[in-house]
Amino acid sequence: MLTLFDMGKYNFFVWSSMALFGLMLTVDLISIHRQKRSIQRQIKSRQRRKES
Amino acid sequence: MQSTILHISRAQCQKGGEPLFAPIDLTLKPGQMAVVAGNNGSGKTTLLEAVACLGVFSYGGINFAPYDNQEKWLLHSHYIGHSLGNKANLSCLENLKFAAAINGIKVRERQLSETLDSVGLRGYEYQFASDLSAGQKKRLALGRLLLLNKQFWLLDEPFVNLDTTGCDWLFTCISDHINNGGAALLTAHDNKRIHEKADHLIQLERP
Amino acid sequence: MQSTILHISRAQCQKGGEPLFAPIDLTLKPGQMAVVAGNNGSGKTTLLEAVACLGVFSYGGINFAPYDNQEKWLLHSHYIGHSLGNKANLSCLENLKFAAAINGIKVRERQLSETLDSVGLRGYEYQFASDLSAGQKKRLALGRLLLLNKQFWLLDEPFVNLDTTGCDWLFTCISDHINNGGAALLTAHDNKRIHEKADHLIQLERP
Amino acid sequence: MRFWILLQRDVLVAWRKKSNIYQPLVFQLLIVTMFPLGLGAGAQTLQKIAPAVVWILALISTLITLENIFKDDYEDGSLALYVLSGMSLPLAVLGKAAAHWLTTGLPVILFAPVIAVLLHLPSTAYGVLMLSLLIATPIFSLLGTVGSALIMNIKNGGMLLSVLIMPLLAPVLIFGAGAVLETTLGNNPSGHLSLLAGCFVLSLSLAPLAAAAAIKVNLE
Amino acid sequence: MRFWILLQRDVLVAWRKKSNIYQPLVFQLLIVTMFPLGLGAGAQTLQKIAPAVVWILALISTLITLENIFKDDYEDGSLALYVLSGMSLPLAVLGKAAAHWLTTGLPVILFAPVIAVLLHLPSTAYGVLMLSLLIATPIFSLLGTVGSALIMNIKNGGMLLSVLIMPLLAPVLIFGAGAVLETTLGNNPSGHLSLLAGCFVLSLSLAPLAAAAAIKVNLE
Amino acid sequence: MGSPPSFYRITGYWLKPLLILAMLLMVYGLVDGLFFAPPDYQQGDSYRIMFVHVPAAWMSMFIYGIIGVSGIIAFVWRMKVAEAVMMASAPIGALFTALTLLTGMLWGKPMWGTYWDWDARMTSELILLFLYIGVMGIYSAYDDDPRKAARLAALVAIIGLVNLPIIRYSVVWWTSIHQGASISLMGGNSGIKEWSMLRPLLVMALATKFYYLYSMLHRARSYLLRTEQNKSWVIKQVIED
Ligand code: HEM
Ligand SMILES: Nc1ncnc2c1ncn2[C@@H]1O[C@H](COP(=O)(O)OP(=O)(O)OP(=O)(O)O)[C@@H](O)[C@H]1O
Ligand SMILES: Nc1ncnc2c1ncn2[C@@H]1O[C@H](COP(=O)(O)OP(=O)(O)OP(=O)(O)O)[C@@H](O)[C@H]1O
Ligand SMILES: [Mg+2]
Ligand SMILES: [Mg+2]
Repeated sequence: MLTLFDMGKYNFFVWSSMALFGLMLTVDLISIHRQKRSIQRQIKSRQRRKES
Repeated sequence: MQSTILHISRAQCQKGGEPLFAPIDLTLKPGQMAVVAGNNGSGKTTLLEAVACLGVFSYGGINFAPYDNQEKWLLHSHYIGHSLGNKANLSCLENLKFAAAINGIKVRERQLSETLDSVGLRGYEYQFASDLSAGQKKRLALGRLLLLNKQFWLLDEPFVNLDTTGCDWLFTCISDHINNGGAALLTAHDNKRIHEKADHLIQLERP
Repeated sequence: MQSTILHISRAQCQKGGEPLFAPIDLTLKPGQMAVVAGNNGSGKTTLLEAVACLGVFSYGGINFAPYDNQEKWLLHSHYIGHSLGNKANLSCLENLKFAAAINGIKVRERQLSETLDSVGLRGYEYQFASDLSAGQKKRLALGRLLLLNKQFWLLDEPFVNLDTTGCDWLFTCISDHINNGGAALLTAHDNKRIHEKADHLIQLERP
Repeated sequence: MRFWILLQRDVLVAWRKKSNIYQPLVFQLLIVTMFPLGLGAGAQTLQKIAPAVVWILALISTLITLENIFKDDYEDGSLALYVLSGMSLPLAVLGKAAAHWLTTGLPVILFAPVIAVLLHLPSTAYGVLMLSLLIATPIFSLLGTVGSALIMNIKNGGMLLSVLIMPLLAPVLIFGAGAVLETTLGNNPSGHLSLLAGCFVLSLSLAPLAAAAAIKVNLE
Repeated sequence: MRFWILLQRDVLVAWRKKSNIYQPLVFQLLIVTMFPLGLGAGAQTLQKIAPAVVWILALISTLITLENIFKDDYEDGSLALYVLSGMSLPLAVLGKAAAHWLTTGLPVILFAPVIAVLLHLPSTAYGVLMLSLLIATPIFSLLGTVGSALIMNIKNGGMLLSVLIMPLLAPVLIFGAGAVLETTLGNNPSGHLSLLAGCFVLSLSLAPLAAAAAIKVNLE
Repeated sequence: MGSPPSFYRITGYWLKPLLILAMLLMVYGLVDGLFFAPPDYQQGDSYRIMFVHVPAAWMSMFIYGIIGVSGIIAFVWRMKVAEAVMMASAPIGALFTALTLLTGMLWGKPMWGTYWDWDARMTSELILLFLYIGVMGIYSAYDDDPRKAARLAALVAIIGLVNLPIIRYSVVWWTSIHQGASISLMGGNSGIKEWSMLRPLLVMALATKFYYLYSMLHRARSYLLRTEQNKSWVIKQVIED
């Protein structure tokens, strides 16, 4: 199993690249959803204020 | 030129995505004066800037009767708003001279100092605009109106900061302008005289 | 504190090396109001700033009866001038909160929004000060007066930009302050009511 | 012509505060003295980096002045005055750019030999240095109007301005500093210089339009 | 404590416009790219000038932000508010300096390794680079308050500011860049670093007083 | 598609499939690239960085192209959907650019012993990052007025589009003059002839495209909700969700 993940002396570089890639995707996904949720919350609260 | 008419039809402005006031209509002919009234924050400044082509209408709009394009309107109107348009490190004389030149108007030195006299800035010809008092700055900006001699005056709270004689002077000045076939659209809080004199009163109300 | 008295004696200010006005005298006791009058450019703003310790007298000076030092005077007075002291990219609430905190006054959130209510800015709690209209900015600055509750109010043209209800409100507000043992030194062009109410009228004249 | 009026006035305004004119130069001087301090002296290295440093300094010191091309006018309301006067906006932009060049670019060019001496630039390269700056500084001013128009109504826009126009200036820097470098190496700089001239023509034709568009949008 | 209040508010104001925080970094990045572009690509020279350039960049990019420490407050009248509140002015200055350091100096320190990589600084020197910046950036902020207080009511005072405080910062630069240079040469940088610390102590004790005096004079 | 409500409605159906497709392809591409593709005879295993680096590099340029084109549409015809696409693409493009730079640096260390070298591609990629930052910076500076912000950002994007070829050309020319043959390690895909190496690369390229579409549409929808928040369709939408 371990040998499968072994990239010779390039372990660090290869795996940190992959980690960066993954990190980027996660950051992007999280920011997408945070953005969406905050906008929906904003619109809803505004709607409530208008109705009251 | 004498027949330019300003039509505002069902106009609305917005800030922060929400309309500020209920749609308004106005037809302003030469020889007339209109006052825009409303509480603080009701959108008077926003409206005036849109009329002066420094802003946009979110709904409805304006047109200028014989002309169809904005450039011509700009040639016939002058707007003085909260920021006065004086250059801080030019003298009063230079400020006026530049304003005339940029508007393509030829003036002689004598005419400039006469204008300064009539706005009460005699003796301040060579003082920098930054060293004037609040009321004097206002007077300098109003001097442009006299100099440029446009037909439509768009004035946002022109009486603010002026002293009593200054207010009287400005009032006569506007009246004269109206009587000579000019037109004015202005805002002024708490100024009985001008409200009585106005041909149109536009009250801005919540939409 | 109740007995603080402001003495201005033979005071003169200068700009550009020349004295602006003939020496003035004033004794302002708690429960009194003084109005500084004069034409545009007569030196009202300069005088008020000197009294607020934001400027200097070229001749004569002020003292604050029981205290001999300026710090104590600062603790008992608040000045609102042409530049209002609102931070553009803080919200109204934050602006007030900061003003209270910097003056060492503890306030609760409720008190802040009550202040905003009473200056007519309900609903603008979270709007940035830069997005307010001219009159709303003024109201926000005036809100500080209510919050800080100092004895001496130094106000440079406080009525400017306020609408009619705003002027009424400010007038009552100042009257109440006077009646409760406060004192005010202010300038206001063309405002009959306040001139009539004033205990002292300081007319600035050419020296 | 209104172009001249605007030019004249802006030069006058700058002249009133002469510090606006000499401070970019003093700024250059200061940074130049920092280099030997930071490098721990060594005439050899200094000479090698001289073409680049002279050029980068000229760039930075103009970059810092760009912010105010329109900002001042916007804040005190005189920009509204131009627009209301109905004058052609691209022409107004040209006037502003010309005034900026006269009050910033020109002094920088005239001052360049001083900086060059301090950095031990070979004297054979002085001519090309001046020439390349003469072509390039108007480009700075022209592109600067675009950047300045974009950021005029935001507080502390100076940094954003640099970000916006640095990509535009990168080619100018490459060709300009390249021309000087080539000369110090004894090669012919005319290729670089003509590319620089190309950049000038391009920015002269496009920058006023872009800046005018930005002003229009900003005043709406 | 009012010091905290001021600090807190300033950080909040800066945070509201996050661009204030990241733009100095981008600015550094920009100038860093200018060097190879101007030098004509040759890693050899780049490495030699790296200690100086990293340091000068940190200096310039903070220098540019100094102008507004007091200017904004002066213009919108909030400076008068501090004075009128009767709070101790030197303390207020310290609060402003601390806020400035948090929003400018700290990001610059954290970003320094990136710049160092781009300039091929030997990795042995990274630690000392960060350490020297950690001692020096508070000095920038402290001296900056003095300069900013002096020029707060001048339009376009940025350049004048640089002229005023550059002489004050020259020793800081010499010791700071010196420490990094020594490390790259394999020597012990502790002498330079302790001199730097001396500068810090000196400016911490004197700068607030000087700035407070300047504010007093300016408001009169 | 041109009007915000229908754009919002139609793209609503696409999101899930796009995300699933992108994820599947990504997993397949990475597993294939990391474990099944043979090591390079010159670079050993380090070349596997390519499977993220190259797709990211392609995306960084592709997205700027989209930003430029939608910028033109937004500026000239004032189309709201184009504005949304432009502003939604910018952060993703910046992310991919940053990723290209970082993975390139991580590749550079084992290959040439240094994280960074100023060669044409890297320099122009760095400048591309500045372009992205400029577009986003100008937009966020005008956060109080989204329409104006978008129009100015569109202007910046268009200027960048004109500028990009000039930068590219000048930077390439600059290195070709001074560097000679010193560094040509990023020697194009001429080195990759084997299908087993090419396959994961192409799959990853496809996966990033799909991911971009997903992320962009999602952001564009949020953008439209925010800028149109007073319109009745938005209120209806939000209450439905
Ligand atoms: C920070 C450093 C780097 C940056 C910014 C960078 C940037 C780029 C860019 C923009 C591309 C797309 C170019 C195009 O399609 O025209 C690219 C492709 C590529 N890069 Fe890099 N790169 C870096 C480091 C490296 C290193 C160290 C290697 C290998 C040793 C490498 C190998 C490649 C390969 C094989 C391609 C695909 C070639 C092609 O499509 O023509 N890169 N890189
Ligand atoms: N960016 C913004 N976001 C939200 N609301 C805003 C924004 N900018 C301005 N406003 C609001 O728009 C309104 C318009 O103000 P405007 O300056 O037109 O008022 P005004 O009638 O001139 O008031 P005053 O009498 O005080 O001068 C104000 O209520 C203000 O709070
Ligand atoms: N640097 C200066 N040099 C010479 N004169 C100056 C300078 N600065 C201001 N002044 C003059 O000093 C006077 C003081 O103005 P100040 O602002 O105190 O007037 P004010 O009474 O408040 O007027 P207003 O009613 O217009 O507000 C003005 O006449 C102004 O022209
Ligand atoms: Mg108004
Ligand atoms: Mg006054």
